[in-house]
Formats: sequence, structure tokens, C-alpha cells
Amino acid sequence: MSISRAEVLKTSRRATIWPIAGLILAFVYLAYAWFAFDVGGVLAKADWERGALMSRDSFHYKYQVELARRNDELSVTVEGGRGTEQDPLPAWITTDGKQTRVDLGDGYRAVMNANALTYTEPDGRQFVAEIKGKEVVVNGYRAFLDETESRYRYFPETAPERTNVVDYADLVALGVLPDGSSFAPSKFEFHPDYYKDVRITRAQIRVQRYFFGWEYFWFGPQSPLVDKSAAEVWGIVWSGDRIDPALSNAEFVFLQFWRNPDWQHNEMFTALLETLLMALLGTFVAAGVGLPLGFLAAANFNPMFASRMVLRRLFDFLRGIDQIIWSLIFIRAFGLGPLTGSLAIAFTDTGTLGKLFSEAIENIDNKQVEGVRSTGAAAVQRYRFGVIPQILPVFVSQTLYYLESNIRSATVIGALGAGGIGLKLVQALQTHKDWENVMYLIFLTLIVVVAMDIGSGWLRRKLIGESTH
Amino acid sequence: EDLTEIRIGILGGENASDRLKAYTCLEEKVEALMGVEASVFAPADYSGVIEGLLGGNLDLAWLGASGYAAVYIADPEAVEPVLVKVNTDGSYGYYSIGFARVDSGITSLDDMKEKVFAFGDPNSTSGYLIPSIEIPQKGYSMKPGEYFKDIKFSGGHEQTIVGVFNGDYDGGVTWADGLGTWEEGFNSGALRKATDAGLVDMTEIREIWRSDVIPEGPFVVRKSLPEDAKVKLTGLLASLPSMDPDCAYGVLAGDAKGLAPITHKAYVSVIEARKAKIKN
Amino acid sequence: MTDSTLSIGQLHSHFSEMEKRRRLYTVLFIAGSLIIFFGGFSIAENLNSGGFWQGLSKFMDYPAAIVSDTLNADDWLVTIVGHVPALIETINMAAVSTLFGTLFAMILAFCSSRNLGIFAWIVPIARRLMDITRAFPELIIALFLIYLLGATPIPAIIAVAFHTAGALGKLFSEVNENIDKKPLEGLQATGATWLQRMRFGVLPQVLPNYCSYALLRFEINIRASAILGFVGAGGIGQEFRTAISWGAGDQISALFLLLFLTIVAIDQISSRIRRSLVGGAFQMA
Amino acid sequence: MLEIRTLTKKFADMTAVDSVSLTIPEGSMVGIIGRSGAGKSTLLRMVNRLAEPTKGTIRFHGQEVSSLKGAGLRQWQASCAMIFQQFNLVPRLDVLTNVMLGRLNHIGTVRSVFKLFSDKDRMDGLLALERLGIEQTALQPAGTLSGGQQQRVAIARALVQKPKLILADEPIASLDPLNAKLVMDALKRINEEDGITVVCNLHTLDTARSYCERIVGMSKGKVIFDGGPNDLTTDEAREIYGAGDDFNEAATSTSISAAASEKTPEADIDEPAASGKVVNL
Amino acid sequence: MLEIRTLTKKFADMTAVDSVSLTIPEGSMVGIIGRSGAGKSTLLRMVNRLAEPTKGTIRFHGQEVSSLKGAGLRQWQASCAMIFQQFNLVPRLDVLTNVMLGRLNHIGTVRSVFKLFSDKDRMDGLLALERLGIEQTALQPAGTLSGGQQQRVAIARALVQKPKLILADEPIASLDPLNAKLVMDALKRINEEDGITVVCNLHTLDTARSYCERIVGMSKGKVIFDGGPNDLTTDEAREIYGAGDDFNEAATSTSISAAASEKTPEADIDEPAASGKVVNL
Ligand SMILES: Nc1ncnc2c1ncn2[C@@H]1O[C@H](COP(=O)(O)OP(=O)(O)OP(=O)(O)O)[C@@H](O)[C@H]1O
Ligand SMILES: Nc1ncnc2c1ncn2[C@@H]1O[C@H](COP(=O)(O)OP(=O)(O)OP(=O)(O)O)[C@@H](O)[C@H]1O
Ligand SMILES: [Mg+2]
Ligand SMILES: [Mg+2]
Repeated sequence: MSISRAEVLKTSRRATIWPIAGLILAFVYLAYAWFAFDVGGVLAKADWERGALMSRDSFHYKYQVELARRNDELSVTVEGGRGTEQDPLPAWITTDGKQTRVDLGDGYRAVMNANALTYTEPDGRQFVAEIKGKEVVVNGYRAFLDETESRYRYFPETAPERTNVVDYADLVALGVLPDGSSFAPSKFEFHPDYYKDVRITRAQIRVQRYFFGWEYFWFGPQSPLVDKSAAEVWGIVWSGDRIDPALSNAEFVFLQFWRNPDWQHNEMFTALLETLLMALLGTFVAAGVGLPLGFLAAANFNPMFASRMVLRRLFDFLRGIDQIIWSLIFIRAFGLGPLTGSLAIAFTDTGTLGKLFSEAIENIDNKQVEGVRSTGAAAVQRYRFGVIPQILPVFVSQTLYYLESNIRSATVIGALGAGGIGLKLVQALQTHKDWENVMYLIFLTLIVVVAMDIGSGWLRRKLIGESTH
Repeated sequence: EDLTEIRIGILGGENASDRLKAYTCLEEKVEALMGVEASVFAPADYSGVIEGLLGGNLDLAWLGASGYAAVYIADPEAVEPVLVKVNTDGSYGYYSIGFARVDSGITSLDDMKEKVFAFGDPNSTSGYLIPSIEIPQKGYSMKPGEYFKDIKFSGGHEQTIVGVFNGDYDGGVTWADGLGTWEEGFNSGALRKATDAGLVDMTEIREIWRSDVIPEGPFVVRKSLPEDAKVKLTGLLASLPSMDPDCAYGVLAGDAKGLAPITHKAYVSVIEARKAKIKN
Repeated sequence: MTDSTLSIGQLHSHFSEMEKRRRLYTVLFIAGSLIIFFGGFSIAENLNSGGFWQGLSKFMDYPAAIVSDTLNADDWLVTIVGHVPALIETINMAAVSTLFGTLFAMILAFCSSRNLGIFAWIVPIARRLMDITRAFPELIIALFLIYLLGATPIPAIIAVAFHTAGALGKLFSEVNENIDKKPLEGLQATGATWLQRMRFGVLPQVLPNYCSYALLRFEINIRASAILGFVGAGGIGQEFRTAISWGAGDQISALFLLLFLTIVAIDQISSRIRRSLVGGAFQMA
Repeated sequence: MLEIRTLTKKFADMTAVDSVSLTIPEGSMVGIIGRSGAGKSTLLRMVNRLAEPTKGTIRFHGQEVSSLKGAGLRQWQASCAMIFQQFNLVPRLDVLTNVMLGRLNHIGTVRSVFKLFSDKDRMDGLLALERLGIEQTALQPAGTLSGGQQQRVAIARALVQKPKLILADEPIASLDPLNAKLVMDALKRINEEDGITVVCNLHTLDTARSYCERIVGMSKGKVIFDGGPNDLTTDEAREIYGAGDDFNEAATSTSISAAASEKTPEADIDEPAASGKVVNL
Repeated sequence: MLEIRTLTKKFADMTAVDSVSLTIPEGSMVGIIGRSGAGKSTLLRMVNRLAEPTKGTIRFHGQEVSSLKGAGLRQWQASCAMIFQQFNLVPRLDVLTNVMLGRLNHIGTVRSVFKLFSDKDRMDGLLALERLGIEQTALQPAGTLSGGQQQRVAIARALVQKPKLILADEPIASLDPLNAKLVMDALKRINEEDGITVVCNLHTLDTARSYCERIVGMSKGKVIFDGGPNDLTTDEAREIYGAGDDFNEAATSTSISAAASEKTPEADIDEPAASGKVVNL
């Protein structure tokens, strides 16, 4: 049968359509998805400011100077945490008992006293916010909620109630309010940039200043080592005079770091180990159970069709249910913790690995088996020398591959109940403020995942050589 | 039954890592008192603790009222309530607070017609159970599309607050103790935490609804624990505020007057409410 | 042979040594596995709030409760149908993220394959990028983005696409590095530009493998999207979470059935497509 | 002495080997030729019992081997070594272990599973390798060797089986000329020095002619020629290969120069130089 | 006219091509022979600029091509078609597209990415295929063709490049005799009919003798012979192949059964029918 020129040309021309049609289809689908997920709307609503705050908080810590009006008590803390009260005060805060001056850096200053907050910008502009009665007055203006317009509006303190009303923009234009501040009847708040924050309400006057770094990362606020430089700590480690008579100085320093109550390095480490354990144990069990089952599900090993079918469906079933769902089932039975996580991993991956192994067994090169068989080898010997060397590389590489990916899965299962670093992460995330902890945990997780990647790659090369695949 | 371990469950979600820190002192005290190991578990959401208690895998936990109801409904023999937190003003209750953005013009539930309303976690007492009972009683149907345009579960109190503040939802509910000032997010509760975290500016949202007082959730112990273990644990907890106020502050998540004994009776109505919810 | 020749005796002793070493490795390997298995098990059991052996008897409780709820439900079929829109949302999430992920993976892969004649300095950069994107669990990214973008499916899509780009990128670049370079050389000899060489010399060779990997990833991404629903990203995962929180067995079983059927169906379809792709010529190229 | 009587093998409705009878005396070197699908491989595989005969008997030194089972069958397979076109080694195992696999039948199952070979086995293996000139590769994985080396490993494995009979199924079909020569020379030498019977499927006439004292031609499962190299006329070859009058012998070889060489006078300067002689192995 | 002057290529410390100077007039058909590693491939690859010369110049019609870059370089490559031993087609693309790839240099990158070839390109490709007698395969994936067909596709691709020069690097080394002949005949015909210069590496003396009017012999990177087929005596050949007195010409061809063993004997049997005649091209 021969094809005419015209036909060839037509067919060839028609084939051009496919790549173009494929692209158009993808575009149409993405356009549909754009609207289905209302991407435009979501992006419009996205709060980028919050992203900026988050990234600042991830790598900064703040000093909080707070005057509680209930009892006129001044407290200077780090991150507002209990147990971090500063005494003596840092040089940029001075107080005479009545008035407290805070140097916010870059020429910004704040002065707090019992009823008022005075905030001065580098150019000399001053904003005075006072509590008068139950309300806050800023540079002589009061705020009220305009119910008809659902927003705050302002009037001069001296004018009769709600006359001479002006808008926020007017006050900014008049220089009464700094642009970007928030002023409501009971509150005035302003943060000129990401590193400073002043606020006054009926209950408290508060000034915050941010510094780069992770405060108390090495030693907690209560630790005797907290103010020491690295060289000093190093000196202590090697010095003979024990700080704590019961411990050597090296041990003491380590424990001070390890049990740092703020960063809880020991807890994080345990959590990491839990996650690792989940992945390791789960993958090992899956590989150990999957291999024999894989043999039983391989047509060239098990001639019984029915039992093979049953096993294959079992694999599908185990794989088909997600790890998360398995872990929910197991929480009821085995409680919370890494055992539950590893069982969930073991169940799903027994399905996956069993299937992979049975396919590998079915795909082995029969020539090798035949070669062994032709020497008069018994069945066991045929498997030992004809089959095992062939599937061992698959076994090793797939097991290691799943181990790698299970480290990531274990963080996820952990996050949703089983514990470990994943749970710590989610909990830190859910506070919406311990971003430095989140960052720390992410670094830890990434280090472990990458280390695992490298380690398993190394092991794979060691065990099965460079050239496979 | 030989006790080898005391396992304490904490409700996850809000600020669990801080709470874990706070619970280490309790852990030490339990170990000292009972002579067995104690460990604290903080699952990611309400159902984790509930499942843990139902499976007999936790010995002590502080539940929300609705969480207790969930456990009780699934298995009345699983746990018994022993203590409840008493607030500084002597009350042992808190409120479910409905709120909306100031600039949305919504001032009460009347303005929520055809708007999106958000609950927190379906196992939360204040974040779902109570409002889902009390709001329809006031005549606002809770079927999506009937009165409200849609009803959503944000997943937790923080998410509700952030969602409403962001405009994802028109209104939502969360909890607060009702004490202190609105601007600071009350004395304690989810709004206070969100304010402290810089997530919301309270002057940009306002209260649009408040529930009747909700009883604080109970501390529960596993029913099958040996009697003397139950007594010891209860005693330890009850004396905590006087013996170690700092520890109590952490364990009870803020200032409290103390802990008072409580029995199952106090939660019958919540349980009935939850049962009614399940039927629908 | 680089090393000098050995006598039979030397070979014999070398071999015996090698065997001994291998046997030692084997013994160490088995011992290590046993330690990991039993040691790990006992540590895990200790860390768990419940024990393994006590739990075994309760193992079927939860499934049994779900089954009995399902049997008692009146309109289970209606329940199932009611969840279909959420399922479609999840499938869409997975599809969009797989599409984007694959696109970025391709770019990364072409930039990270040494044998394609791209600028040498791009290669290590692209590789590190892939390592990083791969290492991030989707959940973390999703939670971050939910914080920024609100509880919609978009954070999940971005998170999954991000991870997909890294995971697929690695596989793709492996495919790229194993290509037959002859067609490339043939094209270069006709005076084709770099883009044309990639288009005609590389793409037709790798596209079937790309598609096959992308389809596998699509399956994985459906699960991932479902899981991300658990943390508020919408789709079937969110409904799952509600149902589980409420202990509504009939809902759980309905959702579970839907998800299971979807995954099995996609598994079947994609393995069929993959087989035909790798078997026959691929015309899209 | 190997006696094959009316040996038949049917696959579904097609007869691969059709009632073949052959008597092969001890110590001979026999080549089997025939076009693809003639049944050469199937015949050898039945002798080693890798394939079950449909009908007929195989006897070796009077013992019927076609009905052996279990340990007896494995015993027979051990004494009747097989060499394959694709070598059929285990590429991941080192060369020496591959050779020692030939001794599996003599080692207890449990010991062999843990690779507990005796020193004597090792020494035997090394000596066999040495005899084939590849002892230096003993510690390498077999997969890293060239084709010719691999085939020699396979022959070494056959040797340590201490076989009475070696069956080689197109042993040089995957090899380049130089290696092909090395392998055929090795087989010839084993045949001559150890007196082991060698039956060898070949797909090129010239190789069969140079190495085998007896040639069996098969076609469509039947033996249609059986004689010495000189009895194999072009007509006979034509019949074996089922070709028409235009058959020319060079056609069974695949080299371009062989075909073209007839045209160019220089080509036969000293063509026969190598053929027929055993070069130092 | 292709002028090569003191062209040199060094790889690390080894000199693959050592100061080669050659002048090849337009329309000639030149064969380059030499043992493996002599530098034949490297020489051709430098001419097409697939490899960068270390030293020396290449001029074509007076234009220096050894220093071209970017578009100019691609232009030169387009006019200097290359044919490879392994065909170097894109096996998954259909034959016609493969042929049209020869026109890539004339098509915008964007258009070509979407395979928007013009009808004229298609027609050109088809005509080239017809000329080589394989137009019936136009819609098949190139990978499904036999080696000989693939090489003819490669020649068709070269043809649509409308080259001034065709470089062929051992175009028949992977082919069986029949196909080798078809391919060489095709090249010869293109050379004669279109007057395109053809430079062809060959690894067998006899092929070079039959097809080329001029033979260049290389050894260790240097040109050591340059003359007509009849000037190439056995002594010259011996020098080119660096052999001693025991040299025999057959050594330049791959003997016993040649490398390609997959081929079934039937394929060879037809061979003589075709030999010596130009089959329908
Ligand atoms: N396992 C099998 N199942 C079905 N048919 C088979 C099987 N093995 C061989 N055959 C058929 O039996 C016939 C003889 O095959 P055999 O392999 O013995 O031929 P051969 O002479 O060795 O050919 P070749 O030179 O191609 O190896 C062939 O037609 C083949 O298709
Ligand atoms: N990319 C390269 N890197 C290093 N050395 C090379 C490279 N390409 C070729 N060579 C070396 O250059 C020398 C000439 O090689 P070339 O391929 O040109 O020889 P040839 O005559 O074509 O031989 P053959 O008949 O084997 O193809 C050889 O020694 C080869 O090893
Ligand atoms: Mg055969
Ligand atoms: Mg070459």
C-alpha cells in the first residue's frame, strides 16, 4: 500500500496542530482555573504588610517598654515574655520614676509618663497622645466612630462635642497625626517603620523597638551566661572554677544551652528524632513486609492467580488511603506519638513498595536465572543467585528513595497529630507571632531533609554502585 | 492496673508550644508525686485529644465543654470531669463573641443577612457549638444560604479572627472572658492573643453578638485510673495556684483565682446541645 | 587493567578478604536493620501515649464505628453526591499545581543539565534551587501562604506547585542527562540554534518520560491537595476534617470512598497513558 | 555418548524440534547450523532439560536423562554445562563468584545461600579463569567485562561444573571477530585437551567449518544434514538455509568486505591466514 | 573549493589531528581512510565546526569558516551538511519532520518551535525522500526504520539543507552490506548529479576504492597518503594501517561474522541479487 504525496503533505500539516492545540488547551484550562479559584480576588485581598511583619519577626526580637496604667508599673521585657525583665535597663531607656525616655534609634524618641505618650520624629515634629477621662486625645483632637459612615472621624478637643469634624486625611495634612498611624477613641498607635512601635490605650502605654537577631538563642534570660560573649563562655568552659559544683563547666554550659527555656533546643531535638524515627521505622517496616509480599504478588514467583489478585488489591487499598487517614485511624488505637506516625507510613508504603517490588521481580532478566539453573542449582539457589542480585538494587534504591520522601511526609503527618517536628512547626505557626521559632524549626527541618538526601544518595552509591539506572 | 505513666493531653491549636513549655512544671510535679513518668501530648486539633481520651491513651486533659461533651457522647465511661478553672472575678465561664469589621457597617446579627459567617473548629464550644445553638434561637437560621450567605469553618480561633480582619469572612465567632477592655482584646481569650501577636487592631473590629456565659471546660481524668491516682492528680491540680502560682499561670493560660471541683452535671446542657447538633 | 598483574595466590587471598569484608558488611547491615527495627519500635512505643499491644485490640474500633454509622445513614448516596463539588475543587487544585510545577520543573531541568550546553554557571544555581524547593514540605509553605493570602485553595496550589517544581525538576534533569546526544549533534550540524536543538533534539526524547513523571506527580498532588485541605485550603480535605471532627461516620466513609475511587481511577488512567506514551511515538513533540 | 531419539518439542501448534535423532560420541566437537527458528536452541535446551521434551528420549552413557526429576535432574544439569549467546551471567556478582556458581550443585543449599564456598572451590574457579586468560578480572563485577571476557567467564563456569558435555548456544553471536575467535579457540581447546564433548550452535558456516569435525544442519526442526565439513557443499548449505539458486556462501556471514571482496583482486592476498589455526589462548 | 591549512586539534596532551593541509576542489568525491583513532572524525567535525580547531584555518570558496561565530557559524553549518555513522536522527519524530530539520536554519526560531514549516519545506523534504526511494516511510517515526533507511533519511536531511558540501563520517559502518551499498550509491549519485562535493570517512579500503576518485590516508592525525584508488598499493595501505609485514587487507574489514549479529541469515541471502546494481533510487 502506498501513500500519495498529497496525503503525506496533508497528514504532516495536520500533525502541526497538536503542540499548538495542547498549549491552547492548557491556557484555556488555566484561565478557567483563574476564575474558579478567584485568583484575582485573592491577590487583591492579600495582606503583604503582614508578610513584611512576618519576615521581620522571623529575624528580629523586640524590647517592650510598657507602662501599665492600672498600677503605674513600668516593665521592660524582651518579646514581652515573662522572666525577661531587664535590670539594669539598656542605655537607650532612661527613667526617673515619673518619666521614661526611650530612644527608638534613627533620631526617633518617645517619652512616657503616667497619662501621656510623646513621640518625636527626627525632623522635630512632635505628637502628644494623652489619656483624658476614658479617651485618648492626640495633639488636641478626639476621635469618634461615625456610625453612618462606619469609620472614625475627629474633632478638636476644644470644640463642642462632634463639631468641626475632620477626616483622618485632614489631620495628617494638618500635621496633627503622623501618616499611617491608627487613632480611635480609646487608642492611638503608630509604627513609623518596621523597627519601632508606639501605642497608648486606656490600660497601657507601650513602646517597642526591634533589633536584628534571635535573642536568648544560646542561653535563656535567667541563665548566668546570658550576657557573656562567645570568648567569655569559651573561657568558662576551660576554666577550673566550677559555676555549679555538681557539674563540670563544659557540661554546665552545654546544659544551659540545651535546656534553654526560650528556644528549647532539647525539645526540638527530641522532636526531630521523633520525626526521623517515624520515617525510618515506617519505611523499614514497609520495605521488610513489602519484599516478601512483593514476591508473593509476582507472577513468575507465585503461580496462583487468585492469591496474586488479592495481594494486588491489598496493595492498592493500602496505597489508596492516605497516610493522614491511616494516622487518624491509628490515633484511636495507639494514641498520639511517633508509633502512630510510623504505622501510618508503614501501611501506605507497604502498598507502594510491595507493588514496586512485585513489578521489579516480574521484570527481572530471565537469562540470569536460566544461567544459574543450567548448572543444576536448586530452587533456593536460583532465587539467591539469579533473582536477589537483580532486585537488590531496586530494593535498596526504592527503599532509600521512600525514606527520603517519608522524612517530608513525617513532618506532615506529625503536624496533623502524630507529633515530632511537624507538630512543633504547626504549633509555632499557629501562634502567628513566634516566627523566629518557625524559622528555627524550618532551618532544622531543611537541614535534616537535605542531610537525609545526601546521606541516602551516598548510601545508594555505596550499596549499588554509580552506574545503575 | 499498674500505672507506669501519666499522659497529659493539652488542647492543641492556639499557642500550643507555649503551653507545652508551661506544662513542663506540671509534668515535674506529677512525676514527683506519683513516682511514675509523666508526659505531655499536644495534638494539632481538638479531635486529637478526644481520640486520645476515647482510646484510653491519655490520663489527664483539660477539655473545652464541647470537647468533653464529644467524649461523653462517644463513650460515657471514658473520662470524668474533676475540676474547673475559676476566673479572677470568681466566675467560671466565658463568652462566645461574634464580631465584624467596623468599616463593614455591621453592628449586629441583623446586618449579617446575605453575609458570610465563620466558625472555628467544629469541636470548639465557643467557636461553634454554642453559637450554632444560640444564634438560631434568636431567629437567624444557620443553614447556609438561608439567612447567612454561607457558613464556613475557618479551622480555629486564630483563623477566624484573621479571616474576618482580612475580609475573607464578613463575621465570625471566637471566645473571650469578657473582662478588661475591648481595645486590648479583653483580659484573656483568642482576641487578646491575636492583639498581642499584632494580628489585629481591635479598633477596626467590633462586637456584634455575645453568647450567654459558657462554663469553662473541665479538667478530666480517665475513669479507669485507680481511685487513688485520680485523687492525687485532682489534689495536685487544685493546690497548684496556691503552691506554685507561676506554674498555675502557665497551666491555666493566664491569671485565675483557682480551681474548683465540678461534676458531670454542669455539662449536661452542653451535651444535650451537642447531641442535638449531631442529629441535624 | 591499571594495577599490575597478580598471581593466583594473591588473587585468592584478595578474594577471601573481599568475601570476609562483604560478609562483615552483610552482618552489620542486618544487625543495623534489626537495631533500627526493634530499637526504633521500642522507642516509638515509649514516646507514644498509647502502646502498640494494648492498641491492637482497639485497632478496628474506629473503622467499625465508621461502618456502622454508614450502615445507619439514610441517604448515604446523597451525601456522596454532595461532596462531589469539593472533590472537583481538589482535582482542580492538583491539576493547576501540577501544570505550573511541571513548567517550572522543565525550566529548572533544562538549566541544571550539564550535557545540554547551557551556560555552566547556571547549572549549580538551578540545582540548589531544586534542592531547596524539594526539601520544603508542602504543608509548611501552605500554612505560611494561608497567613498571607487567606484560607483559599491558592496557597495550597502554590505550595504544591513549589514542591512539584523541585521534585519533578530532579527527575527531569536525570532524564535530560541520560538522553542520546546524537540527535543533538545532528541538529547542530544543520546550523540549528540552541532553542531549536532543545526543541527537536531533546524534547521528543524526553517528553514521554516527562509526561509519565508528571502524571505520577498528578496522582501524588491529588493526595497532597486533599491533605492541605485539612489546614484550611478548601476542597475535599476541608470537608474531611469537618467530618472527622464531628465523628460523622457516614460522611467520612462517603468522602473516603470518593477519594479512594478518584485515586484508583487516576492511577488506572495515568498508567494506561504512560504505557502508551513510552511505547509509541509521541506526536505532541 | 549422547543418544537422542525421536526428540520432539511442540509449542502450541508449532513444532520447534521435529523427531530429531542423533548419536554424539564422547569427545567429539559438533556444530549445529541452520537458519533462525530452525530449532537449534530448543534442541540444546531440551538436552540440558531447560525445556521439557514433548516426546522422545535423551540418553547419556545409557542413562535416560529425559525423565529425570528433582535432585537427579539437577545432577544431570550439573554434568551438562550450558553456554549461552547472551552469556547469562549475574552481572552484579564478581567474576569468581559467577564461576563458582558452577559448583552450586555440589554445595549444600544453606551454605551456598550464605556464599560459604570452600577454598577448593575458589581455587578451582581461579584456575579455570587462569586457563581462559582472564584471572586478573576475578574480583570485578561480571557486568563490567567486555562481551568476549564475559563469555570466557561463562566457559570457566562451565569448566568448574566438571561437565561431561558442554552445550553452547551460539556462543559467539554477540561477539566481535577477535573475541569470537578467542572463545571458539577456548572451546576447541577444552574439547581437545579435556576430551569433553562439545555441541555448539553456530550461525555462520565458516566458523562451523573451521572448528567442528562434524556438522549437523537443521531446518524446520528436522536434521537434514549430518557430516564432516567437507561434505557440506554449497548445495547442502543452500538446502539448510532454504535459499534459491542465487545463494552464495558469503551470505551467511555479515561482513561487507566478504561480499565485496570477490570483486577486488587484492582481497584474497592472504585471507586464509588465520582460519583453521589455534592461536595462543 | 575547500582549503584546509595546517589544521590541528589537541585534546589535552594528545594531538588528534596534526597540521593537516588539504585542498578539495568542488564536485569531487574524496574518501578518507585510516585506522581507528587516526583523527578522521575529528577532521570532519572541525570542518563542520562541531569541534573547534586548535590551530589552522578552513576556507571555503575563499571565505574563512574556521573563525565564524553565532549566526554566521550556523549559516556555514547549514551549507555544509554532515552525515553520521549512527545517523543522528531524532527517532521519535516522523521521517518527514526529520528531513525538514535540515531547513531549521532558514526558519525563525519561534515558528520552528511550533513546527510551523511551510508547504514548500514539506514538498522539498518529500522530494528528497522520493529521490532516495523512501518516500513511503515519510509519516513513520524515524526510529522504526531500518539502519539503511535511517541513513537515507539523514542524506535526505542533508539534501534539503541545499549544501555545498557533504561530510559523511563512516556513513556505512553500522549498516549491513546491502544497505551499505544503497547508501554509498546514493552519495555517489548526489555527488555526480548535483555536483556537491562529498568528503567521506570510510573504514574499509575496498569501499573507498570502489566509490572515491581520490583517497586520503591518515595515521596518527597526519595525512600520509593522498592519491587515486590505483595509487594505493598494499604497501601504502600497510603504512596507513600501521601494520607490520603480516598485514592482510581483510584486517581492515570486520571478519568472521562481523559486528552486527542481530541480522537473520535470510536478509543476507537476498543480498547478491542487488549487489553491483544501483537499485531504484
Ligand atoms: N518458549 C517458546 N514458546 C513458543 N515458541 C517458541 C519458544 N521458544 C522457541 N519457540 C519457537 O520455536 C522455534 C524454534 O526456535 P529456536 O529458538 O530453537 O530456533 P533457533 O534455531 O535457535 O533460532 P535462532 O537462530 O533465531 O536462535 C521458533 O519458531 C521459535 O519461535
Ligand atoms: N572529545 C574528545 N576528547 C578527548 N579525546 C578525543 C575526543 N574525541 C576524539 N578524541 C581522540 O582523538 C583521537 C582521534 O579520534 P577520531 O574519533 O577522530 O578518530 P577516527 O579516526 O575517527 O577513529 P574511529 O575510526 O574510531 O572513528 C582519538 O585518539 C580519540 O581518542
Ligand atoms: Mg537460538
Ligand atoms: Mg570516527
